[in-house]
Amino acid sequence: MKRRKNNWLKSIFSSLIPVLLAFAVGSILIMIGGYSPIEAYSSLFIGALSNQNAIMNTLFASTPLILTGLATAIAFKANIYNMGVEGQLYLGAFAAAYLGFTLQGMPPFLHVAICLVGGAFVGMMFALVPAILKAFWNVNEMVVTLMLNYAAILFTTYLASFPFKAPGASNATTVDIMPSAELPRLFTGSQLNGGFIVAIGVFVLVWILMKKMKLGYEMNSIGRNNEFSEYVGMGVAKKIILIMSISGIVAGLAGVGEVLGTHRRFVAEFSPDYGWTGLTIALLGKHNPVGVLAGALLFGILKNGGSSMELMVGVPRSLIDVIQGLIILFLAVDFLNNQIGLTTKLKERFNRRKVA
Amino acid sequence: MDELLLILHSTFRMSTPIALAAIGGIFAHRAGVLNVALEGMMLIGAFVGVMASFLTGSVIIAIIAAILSAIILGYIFSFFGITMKGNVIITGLAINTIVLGLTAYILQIFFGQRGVFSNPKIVGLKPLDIPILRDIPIIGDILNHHTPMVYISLISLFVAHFTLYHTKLGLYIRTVGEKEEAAHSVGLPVNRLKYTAVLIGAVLCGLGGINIALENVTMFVENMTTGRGFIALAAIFSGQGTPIGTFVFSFLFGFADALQIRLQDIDIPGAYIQMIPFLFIVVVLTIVGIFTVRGKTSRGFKNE
Amino acid sequence: MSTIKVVNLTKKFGDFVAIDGMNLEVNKGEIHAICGENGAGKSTLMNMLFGLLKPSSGQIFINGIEMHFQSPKEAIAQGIGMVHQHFKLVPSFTVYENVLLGEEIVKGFKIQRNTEYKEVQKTIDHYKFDLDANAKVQDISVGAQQRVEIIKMLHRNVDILILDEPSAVLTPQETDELLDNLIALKKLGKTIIIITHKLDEVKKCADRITVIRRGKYIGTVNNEGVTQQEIARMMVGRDVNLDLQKVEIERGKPILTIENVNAYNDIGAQILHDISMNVHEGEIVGIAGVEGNGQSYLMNALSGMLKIHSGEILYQNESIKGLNPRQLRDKGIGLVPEDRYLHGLNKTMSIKENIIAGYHWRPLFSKLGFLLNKEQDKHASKLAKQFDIRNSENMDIEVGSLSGGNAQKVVIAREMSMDPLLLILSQPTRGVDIGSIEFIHQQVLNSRKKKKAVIVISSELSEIMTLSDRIYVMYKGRIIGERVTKETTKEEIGVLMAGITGEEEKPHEEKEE
Amino acid sequence: SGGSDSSSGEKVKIAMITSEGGLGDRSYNDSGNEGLKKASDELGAEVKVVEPQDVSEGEKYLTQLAQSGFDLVITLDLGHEKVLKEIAPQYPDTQFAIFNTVVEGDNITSVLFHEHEGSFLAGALAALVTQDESVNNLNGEKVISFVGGVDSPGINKFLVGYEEGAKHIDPETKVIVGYSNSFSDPSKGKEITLSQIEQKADVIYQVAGATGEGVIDGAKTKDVFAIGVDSDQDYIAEGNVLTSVMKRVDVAVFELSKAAQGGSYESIIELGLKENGVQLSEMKFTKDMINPDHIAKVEEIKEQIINGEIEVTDVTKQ
Ligand SMILES: Nc1ncnc2c1ncn2[C@@H]1O[C@H](COP(=O)(O)OP(=O)(O)OP(=O)(O)O)[C@@H](O)[C@H]1O
Ligand SMILES: Nc1ncnc2c1ncn2[C@@H]1O[C@H](COP(=O)(O)OP(=O)(O)OP(=O)(O)O)[C@@H](O)[C@H]1O
Ligand SMILES: [Mg+2]
Ligand SMILES: [Mg+2]
Repeated sequence: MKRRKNNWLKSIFSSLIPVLLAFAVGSILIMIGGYSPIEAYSSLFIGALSNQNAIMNTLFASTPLILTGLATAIAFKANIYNMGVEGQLYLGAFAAAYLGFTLQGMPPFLHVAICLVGGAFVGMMFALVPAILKAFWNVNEMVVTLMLNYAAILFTTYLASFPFKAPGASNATTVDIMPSAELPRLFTGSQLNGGFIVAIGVFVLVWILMKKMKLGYEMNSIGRNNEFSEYVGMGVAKKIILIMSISGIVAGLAGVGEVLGTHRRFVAEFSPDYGWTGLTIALLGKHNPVGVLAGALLFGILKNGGSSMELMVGVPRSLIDVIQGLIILFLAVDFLNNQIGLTTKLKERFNRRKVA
Repeated sequence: MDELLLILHSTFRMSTPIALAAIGGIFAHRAGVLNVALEGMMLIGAFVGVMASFLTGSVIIAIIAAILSAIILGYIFSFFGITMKGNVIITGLAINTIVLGLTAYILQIFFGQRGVFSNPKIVGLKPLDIPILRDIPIIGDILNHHTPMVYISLISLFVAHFTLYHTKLGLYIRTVGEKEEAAHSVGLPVNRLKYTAVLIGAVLCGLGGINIALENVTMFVENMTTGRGFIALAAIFSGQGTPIGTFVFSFLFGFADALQIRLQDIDIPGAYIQMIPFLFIVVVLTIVGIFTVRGKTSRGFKNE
Repeated sequence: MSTIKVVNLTKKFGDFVAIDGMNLEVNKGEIHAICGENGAGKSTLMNMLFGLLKPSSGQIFINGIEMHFQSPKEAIAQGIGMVHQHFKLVPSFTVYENVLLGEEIVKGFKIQRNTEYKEVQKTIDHYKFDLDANAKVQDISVGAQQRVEIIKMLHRNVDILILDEPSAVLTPQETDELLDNLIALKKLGKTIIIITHKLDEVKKCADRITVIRRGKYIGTVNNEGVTQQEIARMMVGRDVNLDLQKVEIERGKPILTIENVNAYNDIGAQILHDISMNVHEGEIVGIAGVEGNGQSYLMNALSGMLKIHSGEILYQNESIKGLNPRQLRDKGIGLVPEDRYLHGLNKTMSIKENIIAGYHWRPLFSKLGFLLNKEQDKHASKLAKQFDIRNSENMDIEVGSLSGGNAQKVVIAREMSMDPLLLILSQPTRGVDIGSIEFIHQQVLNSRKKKKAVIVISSELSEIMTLSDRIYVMYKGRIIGERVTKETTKEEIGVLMAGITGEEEKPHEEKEE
Repeated sequence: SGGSDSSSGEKVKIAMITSEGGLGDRSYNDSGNEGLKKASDELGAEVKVVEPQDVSEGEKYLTQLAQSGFDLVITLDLGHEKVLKEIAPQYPDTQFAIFNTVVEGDNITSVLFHEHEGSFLAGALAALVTQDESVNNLNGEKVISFVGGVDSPGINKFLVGYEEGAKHIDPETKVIVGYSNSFSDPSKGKEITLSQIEQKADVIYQVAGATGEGVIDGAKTKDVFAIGVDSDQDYIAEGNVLTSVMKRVDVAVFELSKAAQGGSYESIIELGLKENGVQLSEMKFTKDMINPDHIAKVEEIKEQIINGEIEVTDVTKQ
């Protein structure tokens, strides 16, 4: 019991240190730009966490990241490099929008459900392409998913620009989805919507899958030793297809959430690299669903707080990017363990020199 | 025929930044370090190259500065990813984000510019007219009249191949990547080798940045590398980490892109044409995969 | 003066004390054997001497000077070389590249491949090892890889040579040659430390023997005047029965029949030629052969990992050709693969997770896609006790941190726990201590008693002779002889293993692999 | 319609939200920023420019700016139309303005530009000039081209006007079209341009943000003409930018600012050739290079568009 508490403290500390270090480096840059670091950082926290609305907006900003983070984590856990979450998200989003504006006269609950299923299905189908190529012909999934992202973005932009463009719109968007397909707002004054509930639901399911289910066990095993897993009969090729499908479903749902909850129509190139951020989050969270959830919340804070930094203090967007990058960079390192390792190493070297 | 020559000429131009970054990236790849910071290294090279050229008016200084800046980035990447044992993918992605923001930020606070920095004072590199090459039919048409980095990318292919397979450094880098314990057990400086591998990549990425910002055009634009670092990464994986294979894939991508540009006038939706380079790579890899797997008699996948 | 002196050396892994106040002295120019059970800490001790691990406390003296090795590089500089239990070779490199790693011959910047090849081949020939310096390590057998490791150190002319279980994968003849080589090296003034579980080897070459148990120093004895039984008792702390008694069992109906099986590798070379054999209920069939004569391929073919080109495999009169590993397991076939850490275990997963792998889909362990954690725990604890897996109080530790013998017990426990009708074991006791060998052999004999069919593939002739009722001998991808154990001798099988049938067949000349 | 309620004496507060791409595009957003600066200088307004990370942040930015007491909140991102419609009624004391799309509401001004009209003039001029072998490296062939950032209605609005203008002069004029698929890739822009020049195009109209810088560079390399967009880009390569299709976002922003200070807001402002909201640049560097008849002809067409004799298609209206 005592030990657990210690670990808990330790993990808090080990994520606090990098954030503080990043803030320290960031303050130098902020000062160079002629702003006050204290003002900047306090506006970040005020904007992200100071009141109910701020918190709700932070959760709103986290919503797509929870899903893209989980989608990536599922694949990475099995050592499958699904870098195509971005593309899967776009196709899922478009499918949801299409179902959202074509189906009419539906009861709201059913309509939303259909859009969710449709978007998830399309995300899955798209993830199946690299999965099948990998399973049958051992084609590198990382390259294929990277390439297909571009194709997916081009394709959905085309759809929104031409065949499905909203009449009269001067940018590439479709018409609005039916009100029955919208994921409702949860609170007034914040953009937080039903998409968050979906994300939390998916989180719970993924947690159960990874921690409690047979497939989770197999994912773990395949991720650590492919050949062993094949030898004990896990049928790695089939599992790759299955795992990628699940990853695609979750990625697709990320897109659906954005369409049904945030934009309420399909907007070409709406995602500010949710897929890539999800990848970072999955790695920071060590492919662990709880870690992903924590990472997504952190990024939500950074995004929501970052806008406040701009709105309230006028810190330029580019600097906010730098600070976010710094935080990620420092978080990549397991400080507590390495820090100790580093000091002992230095001590040893020092001692050795004294002896010599 | 003429059209084909033009496409091939253009292919060299378009594949050069990718090839430079990819060939540079091979070393880290072979040392077992997944370097997703190629993108950031190219971008910093482009930025610093333009700044140095603007401030000093010297291309040589610009090239040196670009390389140095990429090396510094390489050190940061290596320090966090290798010495501090951070996750290298996160480290790389973080570095890309930082470079993107930092270049824009510096431009804004020191030069009062946003987005684009172009100025007549920026000196670029011009295409070369090479005497003998010029007169060889076909080959001359394709290979003459390129900017220096195009030739450097070709030279780097041979140098990389030689280094990787015929020198100690290359052998050690491959050892570290394939079996770190083996390197450790004979006392090879594992970390130093990884650093070196990353830094070689940084040098070539710096040159790639020069190619993008001081040869193709003479200006800096925020995020002007637009994912070429990732295409380079894809080329490395597709070429299975061999210099020749990697170059071939960089070239194929450049070719498909050059072709795509010329096909845009055909009357089918532009999006489909623009997908060509990306789908082309997938198709090529699939064909390669089908042929490789055909004779396979053992079940399952090898561990990576 | 002692060349190596270790004083009060301690190594902790977290809370676990792997080496506990160890003292050891090795004299210059002697062969010093280190004996101990699996997990006693032999490798850990040697890794500290070689600079791969840093001691938690205590001192190491080399030629009287205290050392603080930070890396193997510094140990090598002091003339210490080590041949590791787990190979440290680069698979895609050639033999000569591996041997010369770190000491390449260059002209300008260019590595002189030809010169390197010739030089290494010369060393190989000098020590009369069966190795092609030009072969890629990934293409040669495990035994050959071990030889590369030894050559690698011999080539470096080290003064102190540490060998961690060098003979585990060598053939008897190769082992004899190795031991002769070690004695010759000793005469040249080199100091040799050898870790081995084979007490006959210890008797043959060592001057002095140090025994350690559970990280503690037990004692050092002179080879002269000590018997194998005595060493074994020091190691285990009890008497060890090295000769197992086999009860007579009436053999039953055939369980597995293999008919004219042929197979090819990925690059199209034939690796199995016309293999025919069978095994019956209550019978143990041994497959003898020098490492690298197709036994591994046969094992792969039987485990569903290798595609069979032609021929038939019948299990209970039903074809199992082309079935995948899962289907085989569901039919009641237990598989203990040769490579423990590649196919047998998932090093970075826990004992608990490893011990259900391959059976985790059974209703016993999972329901509706969910794993039954409690059942899994119960099962794991039961097996840990039953199979005497040390460290069994904690089922959540990584299998990779277990010693070789205990890791092997995890595999054996897993495969036997499901009471397979047919059990196929490949090199079941490689690198396993005598106490565990005794135990594993006993388990195999118990299966036979329960009228199960067992196939044992082993390059350890004594193991084959102890366990089998019938023996097939493999040579260059073929079965070149079949004998009933009771009616043959070790010598006869040894001759067959060398490819000499003495009958109408000539030794097979063609070179494969 | 509603007026400003900033009482005299207090500074009027104006905020502007950029569209994606943000400041530094040397065209749309920068032009808006010019107008804002002018408002600050000449009207003494307190101004603020913000750059959201993505379109989903629109709601947060609009809300917070309105809450922070800005009298006028301008968004240049037409992706905000939907949220603006919902938010504006909640802050009746704030005036909102959106560009390039129409959003109805009591306190919303929609600003529309007739870019297609300006593009029509550019197309006409290009078609006239391309046949003229006497300037630069131009060939006599009737081939001109277009480089767009992405293949989308917003961009094609320019393209279609351009094509119509060219065909109006000579139906045989061929317009080669290319898309760079990125707004920040000058290398690619240049490569596309070179390829189009190889296909005999010698006047290239770019609507591709920073990618367009590469287009201009390409035209300069081969000594043919590029046409700039949004702001006056003629200076980027003197003598090689034939003209620029200027969209006076600055004028519109300044006009809105004036209204904020005391005037009254209109609900829709349409800015076309007639209003000088869209115009060709003065062609400082190229005017003397080309036949004055061409310029006269373009002038004539401009009048025809203004008085409705020529109607230019706006593809976004389809
Ligand atoms: N080329 C380099 N430039 C800068 N710093 C370096 C370079 N090479 C190594 N370092 C730093 O020095 C440290 C020690 O390097 P060294 O080469 O001795 O590592 P090593 O021998 O692999 O260490 P060990 O094997 O003990 O882990 C590295 O961890 C790194 O931080
Ligand atoms: N890296 C490690 N982390 C934790 N425990 C370890 C580690 N390495 C070894 N151990 C433990 O230390 C003990 C000694 O291991 P070691 O490998 O030295 O045994 P050994 O005597 O060489 O056994 P074997 O004969 O099986 O090779 C074992 O209990 C093992 O589980
Ligand atoms: Mg050992
Ligand atoms: Mg012309």
